[in-house]
Amino acid sequence: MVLILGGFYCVMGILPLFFANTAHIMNILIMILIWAVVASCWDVIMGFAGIFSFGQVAFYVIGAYASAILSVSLDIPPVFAIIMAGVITGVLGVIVGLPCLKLAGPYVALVTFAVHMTLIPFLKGPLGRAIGSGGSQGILTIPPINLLGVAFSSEHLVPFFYLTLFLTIICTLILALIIKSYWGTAFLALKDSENFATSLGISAFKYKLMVFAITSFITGLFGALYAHYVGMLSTKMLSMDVFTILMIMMVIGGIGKYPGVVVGAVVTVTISQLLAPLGMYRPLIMGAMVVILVLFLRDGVIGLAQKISPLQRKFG
Amino acid sequence: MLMLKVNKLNAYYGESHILKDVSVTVDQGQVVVMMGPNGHGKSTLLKSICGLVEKVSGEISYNGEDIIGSTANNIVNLGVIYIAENRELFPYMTVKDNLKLGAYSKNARVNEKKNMEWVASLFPKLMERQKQLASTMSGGEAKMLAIARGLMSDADLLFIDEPALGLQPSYRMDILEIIKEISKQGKTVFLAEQNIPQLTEMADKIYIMEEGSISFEGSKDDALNNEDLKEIFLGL
Amino acid sequence: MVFEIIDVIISGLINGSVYALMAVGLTLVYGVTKAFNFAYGSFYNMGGYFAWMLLIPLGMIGGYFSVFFAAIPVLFAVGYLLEKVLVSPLRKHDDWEMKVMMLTLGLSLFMDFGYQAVFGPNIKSLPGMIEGTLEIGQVVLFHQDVAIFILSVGGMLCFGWILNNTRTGMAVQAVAQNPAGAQIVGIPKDFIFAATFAISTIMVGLGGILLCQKTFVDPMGSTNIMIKAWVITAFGGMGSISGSLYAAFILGMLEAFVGWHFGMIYVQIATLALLLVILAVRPQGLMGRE
Amino acid sequence: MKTLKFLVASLAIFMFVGPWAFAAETIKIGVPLAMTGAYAGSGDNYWKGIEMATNEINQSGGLLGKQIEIIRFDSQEFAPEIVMQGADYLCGKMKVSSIHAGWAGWGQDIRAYGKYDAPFFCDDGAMPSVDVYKSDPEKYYNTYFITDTGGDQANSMFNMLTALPYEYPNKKIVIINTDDTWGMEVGDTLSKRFKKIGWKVAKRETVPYGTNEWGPILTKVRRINPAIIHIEIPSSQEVITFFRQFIKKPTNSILSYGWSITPLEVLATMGKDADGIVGEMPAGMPAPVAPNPKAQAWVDKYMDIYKHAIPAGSWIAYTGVMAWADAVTAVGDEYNFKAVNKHLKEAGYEGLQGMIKFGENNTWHAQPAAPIVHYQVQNGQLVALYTDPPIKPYKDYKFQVPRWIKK
Repeated sequence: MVLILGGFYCVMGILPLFFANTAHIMNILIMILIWAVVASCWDVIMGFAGIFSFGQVAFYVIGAYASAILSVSLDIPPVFAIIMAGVITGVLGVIVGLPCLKLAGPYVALVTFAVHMTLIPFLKGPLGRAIGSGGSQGILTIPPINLLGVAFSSEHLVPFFYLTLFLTIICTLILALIIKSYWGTAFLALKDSENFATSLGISAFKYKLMVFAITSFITGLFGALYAHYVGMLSTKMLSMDVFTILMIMMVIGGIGKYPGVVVGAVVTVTISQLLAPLGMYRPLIMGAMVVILVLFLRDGVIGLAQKISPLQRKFG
Repeated sequence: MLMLKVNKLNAYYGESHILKDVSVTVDQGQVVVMMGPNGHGKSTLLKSICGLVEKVSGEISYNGEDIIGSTANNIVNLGVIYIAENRELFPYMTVKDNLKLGAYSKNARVNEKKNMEWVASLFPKLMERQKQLASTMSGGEAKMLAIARGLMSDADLLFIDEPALGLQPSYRMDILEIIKEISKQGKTVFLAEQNIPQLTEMADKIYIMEEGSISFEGSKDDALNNEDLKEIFLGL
Repeated sequence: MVFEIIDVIISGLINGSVYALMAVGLTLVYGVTKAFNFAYGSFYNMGGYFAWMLLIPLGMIGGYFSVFFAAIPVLFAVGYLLEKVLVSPLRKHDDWEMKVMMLTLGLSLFMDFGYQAVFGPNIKSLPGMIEGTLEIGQVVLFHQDVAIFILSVGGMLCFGWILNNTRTGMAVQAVAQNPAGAQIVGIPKDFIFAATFAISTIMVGLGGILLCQKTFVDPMGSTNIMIKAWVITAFGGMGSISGSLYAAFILGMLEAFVGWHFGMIYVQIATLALLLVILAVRPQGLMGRE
Repeated sequence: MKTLKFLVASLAIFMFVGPWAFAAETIKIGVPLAMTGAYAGSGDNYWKGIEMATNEINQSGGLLGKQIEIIRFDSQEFAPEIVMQGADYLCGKMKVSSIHAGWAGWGQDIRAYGKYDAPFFCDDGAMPSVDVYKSDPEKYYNTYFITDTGGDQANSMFNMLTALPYEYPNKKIVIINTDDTWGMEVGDTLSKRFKKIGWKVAKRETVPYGTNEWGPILTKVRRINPAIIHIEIPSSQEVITFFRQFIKKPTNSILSYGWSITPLEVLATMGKDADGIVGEMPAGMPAPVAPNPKAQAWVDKYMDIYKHAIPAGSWIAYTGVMAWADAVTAVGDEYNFKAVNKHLKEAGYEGLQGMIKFGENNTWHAQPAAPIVHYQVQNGQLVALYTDPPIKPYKDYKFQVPRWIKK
């Protein structure tokens, strides 16, 4: 696992040297970094904690809007706004978690996705406008991050890329720690048999709540980062398309096969980019991909790798 | 006359190999009792014969017909029924409906009325609670219902898995009586059970399964005379 | 004022019957197979496009009668095959529910944009099966709405009757309540799974044919249908037919009154807020079982 | 046909992935439009205009002797990062010499394409876009709005509604608009203008897309019985269902549909039933007879190719391409962006309806050569009643009092 991640981020770190001037590629690279983390969080929730959450995109958007509103309406410097956004999302994560972690599989999906759906009318509607969501028009003037006189935004891609890379690595380490630590094993135990795990004295509820809080925090953080990157936000981010793309990353990477999902992010973002000129055929192909992959690539690329070479096993 | 012949049966759950070259024969009208410690594959054998286990290999022939790998419902239609140790009732249906569904297979439908009366005579207690939901019954009653539902299938060969598991003694006696009654009807009964020593009294044949293979086969007298098996029959 | 209230109640009832029609198939298939079908809305559109294709370009004779006649076997076949080919292979593995959700999500994406690729992005309108209005004093009703109301409520009631009073219906319930038990008594479990999936496909497909006359065939519409159906199913209790019938009408009324008193913009929020509350206090929904 | 399309599409991938070895001497233009999602319909209308223009240019020997090559990008539903990817892909990677976009977003597009210098033609028709432009005209100097904003269009609607040769029974108006930028902008402006002349905005309802059960609203409307009902929902489904449920038990109201009359399905579906509804089209082509033979010839050609009446956007998108081509010809180098932009701003372009000039905020404001056209549906087709500005009757087409209004 360490090898894969380390290698991945080293490669990512070098790439800008070649593509620094092609905004298009840089943009893709940055999105890969961001999605990789968001998807990883989802993988930790679904794959390890075994929480059937469909709220990942929602938390991502909450983070983005929180930071945008804080920095636009309250003129809070983006750096702090982003951190606050992360905290807000984390707290919301706990609030959502409290009721649904007591529920069984599909019901958790229900509640969390209900949150996702509620966000759209909320942000578009008068309530959203009241807190400064800009209604269905969204927020179009989100200030760029400004640290020690260096501006990080879509105008200054290289610095932003390295900022993102830095944060990505930190968060990845946190996630990796969760997975490798006693928690990780606890989660797996929970996933296999809750009763068994509970009998071992692992409080399902406590751990699930913790993982919910942490992943929502990170997700919110990156949502916020994204907001200041593009400088614009709209409820379109809650569209099914984004949701599916995130899901494809997991399917390709393999659920609970961290860091497969990181690979998944790279593949998915790239493919989605390559297919962009195809217009309506892009989602068509993406959809077909999901179906085929779920059927035939059950454990994602990592699972495949494990099958091929026993050496890979220890990374799984 | 030979009714069921199981030869070199192997069964697996995923990776783990549960039954190893198990061979069993049952004659028409016999009462066969299979003993052995729990978790050593008794239930798996019964399930495999009834087509309820995915990965099986070997031969199973019923009345000369090869039934290995054929689906559960076909096997039920042939007149072989499995009565699960953990009952597997339909919780949100009434006793009556559970029994009705017991007679789902084709030939069972024909004799549904007749069997219903027979079951009623065997289980008067159940008939008092026809309208009650299965999920609201006590363990003992539920077990009775499970057996009753099995009888509704009009099967000639009944596999009864741990009929007395977790029942208080009073019920055990009832079950003993009922099994006697069933076999009086000319039905063949194959029990996986060791909590009712008295059963061995009526057994025509006894098997003992340990670690997925048959460690003993013989009449009850052989079993009683067999020194190694004494501890199993300490109950006597 | 009193007529106003009556009007609102009527549109509440219309909403309700429409939602009932949308949701019944989903709640059935979930209740029995425990597979959550995300492509549900796309089957709704399949019905709509099927009818459109037969009626407009092909100019099928016999109008809607022959459309329904042709649709039922086609929808059944599609549903049956999909279950056999896509869903049942997943059942063998752990956390298959999650896998099914993902797969059907992909499938819906594929189908929706498939429609766009074939029929173009613009909406298609279906001719009304029955035109004309019905006037009772102040109140004016579309025959169409009355028909939808009768069909959805009547359809659901007799469907419920079938489930509770026929051998096959009971077999379906048996599989829903205890697949292993059903298998033991000789009910062909896998067939029931596939058949249920197919039946729910028929239901939603026919629902599509009916409702698209009112609100058109919209290639992008399937997500909304899915979400509506999901909300109702969850609200009523997953797998409970009667539950979703109640839920459909409660939500229909809620929408009508909120829209009338507070404004349309609050309708969605009200609905979803209600859903969240229900799920928080009673996760299994109105009539659902733990 | 579809398979063919797909082949072409997959070819596109290879061109995208593969090196540019075989790039022939062509002039590349970028066309980011909604090809999927809720706005795909309007995207298609713009596309037809742009496609027609490029074909004409290519058939007549191309631009500066080179053929024009269109590179499409699906801007889906204008999610900010998608729009930005489009800009980076078209301008950054494909190095196109101009962007013809139609409706491209509500501000995010201006920021995305403002990073580059290639002329960017868009039809956002919304104030937020203009505000982004205003925030830094130097940076966004390559942005061109090919129609007025919703506010300006609403003012024109107001002029038309008050100019109608019709005695309003009362001074009450009901305004129903969508919850998006466009709807709000039009709704706000209209209610402001009507209030100013002493009308009562008896009901102002903001509805989400997908509203198809109008019972609750109509109940209130029927009690109010207003003189005007204005609907501003740029989506056919909702406006059709509204009309069907309205006509069930109509009130003595003029139905003003604003831009909502323009989606193709509205008339295609309702046909003669829609007779009497009034609506507008920014930078429209007056119908059924075009103002001059040249324009008429164009209309005939369009209908011959696409087999339907001119929808909103087609003509002005066509004109946008032509105006750019004109500028390029004048400058002689499609990549000399400074000069091309200068020419576009200053020279103006002789369009089908006359000389069009970019005005304040790089906008083709409504002007005689690109007027806002106000139509009424008469026997199932759009008939131009007025052109604006200046608001004046078009030819001798007459307003007809809708059949549902009882004397």
